[in-house]
Amino acid sequence: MTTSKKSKKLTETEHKITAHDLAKKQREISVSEFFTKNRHLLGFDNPRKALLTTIKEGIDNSLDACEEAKILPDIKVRINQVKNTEDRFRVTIEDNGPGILKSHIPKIFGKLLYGSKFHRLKMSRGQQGIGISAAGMYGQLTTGKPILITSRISPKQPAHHYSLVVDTQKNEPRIIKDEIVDFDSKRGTKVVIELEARCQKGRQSVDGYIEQTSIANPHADITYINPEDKETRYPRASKELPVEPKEIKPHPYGIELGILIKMLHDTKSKNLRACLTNDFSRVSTRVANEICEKAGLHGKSRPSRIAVQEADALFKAIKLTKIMNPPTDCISPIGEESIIKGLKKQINADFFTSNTRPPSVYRGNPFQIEVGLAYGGVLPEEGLIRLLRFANRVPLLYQQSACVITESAINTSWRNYGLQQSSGALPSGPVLLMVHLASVWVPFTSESKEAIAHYPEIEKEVKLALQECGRHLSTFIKRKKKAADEFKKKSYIKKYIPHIGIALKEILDLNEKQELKIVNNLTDILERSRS
Amino acid sequence: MTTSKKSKKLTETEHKITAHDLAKKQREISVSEFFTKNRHLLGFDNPRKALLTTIKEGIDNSLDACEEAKILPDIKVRINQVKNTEDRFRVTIEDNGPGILKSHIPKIFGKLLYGSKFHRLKMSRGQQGIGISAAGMYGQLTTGKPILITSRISPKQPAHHYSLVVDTQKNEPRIIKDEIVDFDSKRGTKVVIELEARCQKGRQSVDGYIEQTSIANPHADITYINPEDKETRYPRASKELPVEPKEIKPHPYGIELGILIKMLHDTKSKNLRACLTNDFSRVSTRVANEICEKAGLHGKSRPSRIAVQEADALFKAIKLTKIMNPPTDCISPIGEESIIKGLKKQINADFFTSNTRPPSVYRGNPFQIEVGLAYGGVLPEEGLIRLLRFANRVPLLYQQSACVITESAINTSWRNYGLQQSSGALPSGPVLLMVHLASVWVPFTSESKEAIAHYPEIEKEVKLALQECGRHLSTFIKRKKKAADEFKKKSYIKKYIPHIGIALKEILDLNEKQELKIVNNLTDILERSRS
Amino acid sequence: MTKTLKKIEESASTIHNKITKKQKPSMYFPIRALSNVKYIPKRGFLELIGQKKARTLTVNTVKTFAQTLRVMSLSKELIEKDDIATKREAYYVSKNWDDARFEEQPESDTVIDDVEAMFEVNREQLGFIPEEKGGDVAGKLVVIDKDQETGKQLKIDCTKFGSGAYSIPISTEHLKFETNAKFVLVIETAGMFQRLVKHNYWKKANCILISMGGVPTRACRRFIRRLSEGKKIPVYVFVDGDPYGISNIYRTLKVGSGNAAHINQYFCVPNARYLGITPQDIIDYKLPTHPLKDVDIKRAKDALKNDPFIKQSKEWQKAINQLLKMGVRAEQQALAKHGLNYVIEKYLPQKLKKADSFLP
Amino acid sequence: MTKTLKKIEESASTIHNKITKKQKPSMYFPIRALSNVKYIPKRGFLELIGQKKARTLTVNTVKTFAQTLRVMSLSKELIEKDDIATKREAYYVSKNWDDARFEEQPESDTVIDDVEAMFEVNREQLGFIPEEKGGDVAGKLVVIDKDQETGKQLKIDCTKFGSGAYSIPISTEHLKFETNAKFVLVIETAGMFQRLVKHNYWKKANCILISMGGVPTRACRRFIRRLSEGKKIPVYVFVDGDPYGISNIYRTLKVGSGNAAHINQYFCVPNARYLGITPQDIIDYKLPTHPLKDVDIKRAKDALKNDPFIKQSKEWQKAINQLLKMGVRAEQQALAKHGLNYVIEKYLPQKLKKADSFLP
Repeated sequence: MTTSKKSKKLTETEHKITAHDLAKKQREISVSEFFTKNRHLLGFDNPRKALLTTIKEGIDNSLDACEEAKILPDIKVRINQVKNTEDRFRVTIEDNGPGILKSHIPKIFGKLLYGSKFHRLKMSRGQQGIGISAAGMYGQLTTGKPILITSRISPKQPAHHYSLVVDTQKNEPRIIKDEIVDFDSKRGTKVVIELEARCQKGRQSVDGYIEQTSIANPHADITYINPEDKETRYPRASKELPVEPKEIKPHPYGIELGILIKMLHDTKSKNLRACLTNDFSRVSTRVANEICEKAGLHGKSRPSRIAVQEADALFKAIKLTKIMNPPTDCISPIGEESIIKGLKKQINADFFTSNTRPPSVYRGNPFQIEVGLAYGGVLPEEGLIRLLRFANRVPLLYQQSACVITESAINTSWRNYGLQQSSGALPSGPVLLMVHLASVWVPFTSESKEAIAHYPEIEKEVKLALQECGRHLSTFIKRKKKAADEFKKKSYIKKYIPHIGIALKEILDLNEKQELKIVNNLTDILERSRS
Repeated sequence: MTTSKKSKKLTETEHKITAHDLAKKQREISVSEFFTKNRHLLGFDNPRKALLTTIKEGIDNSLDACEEAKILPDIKVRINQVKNTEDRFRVTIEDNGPGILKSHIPKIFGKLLYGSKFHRLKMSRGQQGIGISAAGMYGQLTTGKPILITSRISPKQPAHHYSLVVDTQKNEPRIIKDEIVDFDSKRGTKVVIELEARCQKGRQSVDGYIEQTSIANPHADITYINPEDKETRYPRASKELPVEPKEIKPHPYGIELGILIKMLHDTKSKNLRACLTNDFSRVSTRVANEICEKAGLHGKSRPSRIAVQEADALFKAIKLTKIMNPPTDCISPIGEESIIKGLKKQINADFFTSNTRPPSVYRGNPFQIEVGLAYGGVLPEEGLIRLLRFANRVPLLYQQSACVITESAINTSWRNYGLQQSSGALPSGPVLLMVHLASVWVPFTSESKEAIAHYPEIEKEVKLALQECGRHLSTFIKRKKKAADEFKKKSYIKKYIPHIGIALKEILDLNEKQELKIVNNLTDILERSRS
Repeated sequence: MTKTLKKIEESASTIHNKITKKQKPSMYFPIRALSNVKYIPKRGFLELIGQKKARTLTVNTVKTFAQTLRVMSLSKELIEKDDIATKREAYYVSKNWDDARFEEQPESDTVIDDVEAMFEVNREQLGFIPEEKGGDVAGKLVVIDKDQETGKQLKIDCTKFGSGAYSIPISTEHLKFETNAKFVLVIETAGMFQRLVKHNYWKKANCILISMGGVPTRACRRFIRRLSEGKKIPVYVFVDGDPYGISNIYRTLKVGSGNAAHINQYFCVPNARYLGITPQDIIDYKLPTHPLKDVDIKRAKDALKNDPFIKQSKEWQKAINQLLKMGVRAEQQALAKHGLNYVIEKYLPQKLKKADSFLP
Repeated sequence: MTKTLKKIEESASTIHNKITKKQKPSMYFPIRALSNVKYIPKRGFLELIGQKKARTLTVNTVKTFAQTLRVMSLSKELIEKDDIATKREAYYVSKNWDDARFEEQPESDTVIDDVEAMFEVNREQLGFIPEEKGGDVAGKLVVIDKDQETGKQLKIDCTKFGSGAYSIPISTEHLKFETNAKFVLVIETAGMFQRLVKHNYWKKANCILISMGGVPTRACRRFIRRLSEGKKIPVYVFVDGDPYGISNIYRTLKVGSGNAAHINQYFCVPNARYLGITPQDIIDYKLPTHPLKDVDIKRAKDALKNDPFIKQSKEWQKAINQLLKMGVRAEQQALAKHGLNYVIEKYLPQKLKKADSFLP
């Protein structure tokens, strides 16, 4: 070992930094700090996407709240450009929902990982309690401006207004303003966020997003006022509210060993059998006994006393026991009729069809697939079809190619249904396809919720629904082709029969009367056989 | 409005669910719960990847700790298959590092978002304080088994052993065992995690990962014992420890408005000018005055009294002021010499070259690009080149196509350097390319740290480094070709000159002496002019 | 010619009768596909087996039906006026047929092929001639033609063309021949033909030289067939030693082509024998070679497997297998390696001494 | 021929002298590219301008240098023996040259082209003949050839071939002509030629009919050139009315081709005039047309912009622009729409009355 360089070459005895030194630097990190640094994980990669994500989170919250309160949603979205800036916008989202209790407003909008939906197995748009507070945090980060919330829970009560920022170090709201204000509506919530953004046109734009939201939510009435002050109305197409999805307990098949241990530890049931029947879906006393037996455990054991080894046996026993699929009333599909209404409202096509699959299950989570299809009309003949993807009625705009819906659509043989398709690609033709996945737990590939992960069970259901719609489409195309053929045939007969007369006359030296008879006879023969 | 259906059609007065009902369901969500549900975000998408991520987090921690303590790392990685199972493995990672203080062990391994590196602007492998605890949590979730840690901070002290699980609801460690044990080494840490996993061969395998780690860390000695009990040693190629990167303060250009406001609020400095010079990199008193002047603020203002509007002016003023780039001693590159040592150790090639770019800056974050290139030898002639990507000396195995490094390599014109390349693809040929990004803050596209995001500044630096190596390669290839040409020319002269003799003899009826003279003269002429 | 005319009229008459009885008329065509072809050495050409397929008048067939009848009518006119029309001209004539006109020439070509197959005549007999000419003749042959106007007999002496040659007309049905040549030598390339003409090889060998210029045209094949059959004179074929020369050029000349089996009886030359280049020649004469390309290998294997003519000939099976094993091919001009006129002075005389052993 | 021989020997001698003086020898070639070509109407063909490029003997050129000299030596041998070799044969001859042999024929073709250009002779004068033949003749022409062996004169009367024709040999340098025909009618397609022959059109119109069968071969072009020049007889060209017929077939026949400018002086027919189909004919005769394809449009625009011959002719510029404006093309056989023999009975007689107005 040379030491000529006055350098970093060290012998083992030279080092001075010890575990004590290192330990001094250890600190807790708040989740807000984490997501501030990693905001691309939440869909705030760039100003364009940030705008869209903010609007998406706002609309999701409004729709969820209205539906839970059984109110037909009226939602107003407005984007204003901040004066004298190029890249700052003020986004306002206002609904006629149930409003939010004053005391809850700060945490809902000013704290990450706070919400009503995370701990429930129930279908909803938002799931994590991150979305809207993250949008507010992004606004605060890029413009320094607080998030403004005004909410009124009843015509009899005043409206409350809050101005909030997130204290990222603590992940807690800091209240800037808290006052009673006038509010135009009898009930509802209005959120204003100012943020650095870029507003652009096209399918991955705010217009596109709202249009697609309106297709998947025909019961909602949405008004959008863009930065140029142009108002677009997406009227309600159906007065039927979605069936309220029920909250369910976890299904044993979807539980991992670690979760099982935790549930045994936390349960309020006094014995194992009761824990199994009370805390899980579809576990009857008979099933619980069978599980216990297979695991070699006593049904009356105290759950919190089950050792890891025993939990493992229990876990294996569950896999070996036949248990009914979870109940599926926790899912609320759009429904075949409403899908068509939603599509018709926005697209002027020749043919519409839809298919809602029966609910199915992946990893113990119930889900349901729906497909809507529009064909012809204003849709362009050339190019690939347009594919709209939805998860719990929320449009997915990005990462199309990473999504199981896209892959399923590509792996369906559309040629069987009268569309052209190159291998490894979506089919081409005048088709708009919408695919909706409804589930208590949508397996996104990332928290920015842009693509659905590849579970074979989901792929299978999507394909079955696509195939069903494909068959309807194929029938329609065939019928259309047949009508065109009929017409062609009729004109064919008129066109070509005279030439048979001419040719036979020329070859056989016939007279004109004979020629006429040939033409008449042939017309008779073919007209008769035409069908 | 019809009411014939006994259905979900509702008038506005019918709803019963109020804001009060909704408010009851609001709850706080712990970060552990969040990541349990969203573990794909951390690289635990499937059993195969989970194994790799666990090993990666363990090795990263060991290397970081050794380097901070200025110890040449000796790391031992072992994978055992758990008896009577197909998909359970026990991963053991052991190092000769400084060890961890007993009191800190539980939080470091049993709490997410706890660590020493998050709040510092300093180059390191781990950054978020999530990795190893997430691995433990994944093990716990899939096998129910706790994470085992044994650590000793000095030969004079005993080794401590902990057995821990994460209480996900609280995001706090729960201690199962806490005891003093015998430990073979004088100093170091050993971590054991049992998890559901799949072990496979190939480039995205554990072997591949460790090999690449060894290339980028020639100062480390790594031993790997695979599930079949086969030991592979990756010996140390260099006894030089990486220069210790310095911790730096944030650079004003990289600060967002929200962060600026927060820093003004939290600063310990008494006035604005002091805050600017003390809390930021590269802000001298002169620069601070210039910023204050441009912002129309007084340098002596109390920082915490700066209103939002004024902070905005300050923010704009910073952008308008010329400020030196941040210091770059916070980055520790591998170095051109060590890169070649690392490559030579693992690959038997004909030619090696490397290039370490000077540090550069994106969004106020210093970074540095390094490229190593091996050519010929055992590398296959056919097919695309092999590209190894590293961030802070950590190999990136997945999502190659989403990474700025890959895009930069594709956008480099390799034909100029003697390789074949189809448009939109990596070049082909017997080349192994390694690209290393070192930075205080690596902008990954997701928390699973598989691809680096597209910043133009980074792409530019990668391309410059690739081009430099490309030029070296091109010189080598040309030299090789020239030698081959020389040889060819010499044999050319021997081959073809006699035919000039024959032809002239035939055409001009020469005799053999004349023919011989032609051949001799020509040989002379050409030999002379050959160079 | 009246035979063809009669066929057209009979066919039209049958159709007319059906229509008068208010029944759907039909036409019948042999199925034209390699699977419907056999080779009987005694008969000497690839010929059709199996049944015909009917085209009954329906809405879907009415257009083609009408066009077929109009083409039959055009053919009748051509025969009656002793005129000719190329397929391209026939296509243009149809432009006067209003809705029954052909939009593209492949459509009219198909209908002409149909009519040809339906009547089992070659299209020249229907008055339709091919677009392309091909085939030059020099040597010991007098072709007897007639002046179109005066009808006077014309004797064309193919020894009198110097370095030039007699060019075979598109239609050869009316030609007659006088010759006392010992054999006909049919040559693949124009260059080799020119060499043999330039050196008056026909005089030395007492033969007739015919240049095919690649795959022989219908006119060329018909000319050789009528000459060899009429004058009972053997035909020796001199082509490149490769799968193309063997299974495309020679096979087509000798037994006709697979997808035109309905007319092979007119366009085959059962007398033809294969002089060279044989795979054995490549070895015996140490010829420079090129490696067989993938397409060559595919062609050879195809011939071994699917060609009814090759399949029934053990000698050809052996020869082609030998070629495949050697993995190379040689052109007739490769003989130039031994001197430009080696072909005249050595190769041909040596080969002709053993004419009995020529490949069949 | 001795002229060419002398050139070869002089060139070899110059090289030998240089070598003797221990200097690097060089050869000089004209640059063969469209940019080095001009058209002077008075001279009548595309010809070379600008300087030559030297090939000096260096290590890099030694292989080609040696091969060029060996090809010159082969040419000398051919001329001395009054023999010929196709380019393919020459390639095979080189197989005896050990290391100097050509691996692929394109290499030897290039060297033959080089020698041709170096001496500014056509390759037929060097003893090398093209692979392909082409060109049939019928009508009022007697071709005078000689018997290769006896040297006796042979008179070939092209009125005596009935439906057949005289096939132009590959090399025509030695032919002589007797004729009192009023003009030569050069025809693009074999089908049209056969129609005119079948109906003895040459007798009615007192002319010589020549079929090119597409783009004319060198032999065919040289034959027409020598005939028209020797007998001072006008040449009328009858091709399809499309950019290919105009700028490939007709242009090549009349003024030669752009990339072989060094030999155009031998292979052009400055006397040629364009009879039809003209764009105006399409209108006047209501011909059925096809739309111009992209490749047609590109070809036409190219000709307008880059072709030295078209560029200097206002009439052609106008005609091609008219065609482009009409957006359609018509084939010579499109005349069949008005009846198969309309071309003989109406079109040709009408056009020939206004021969002065033919496009240049």
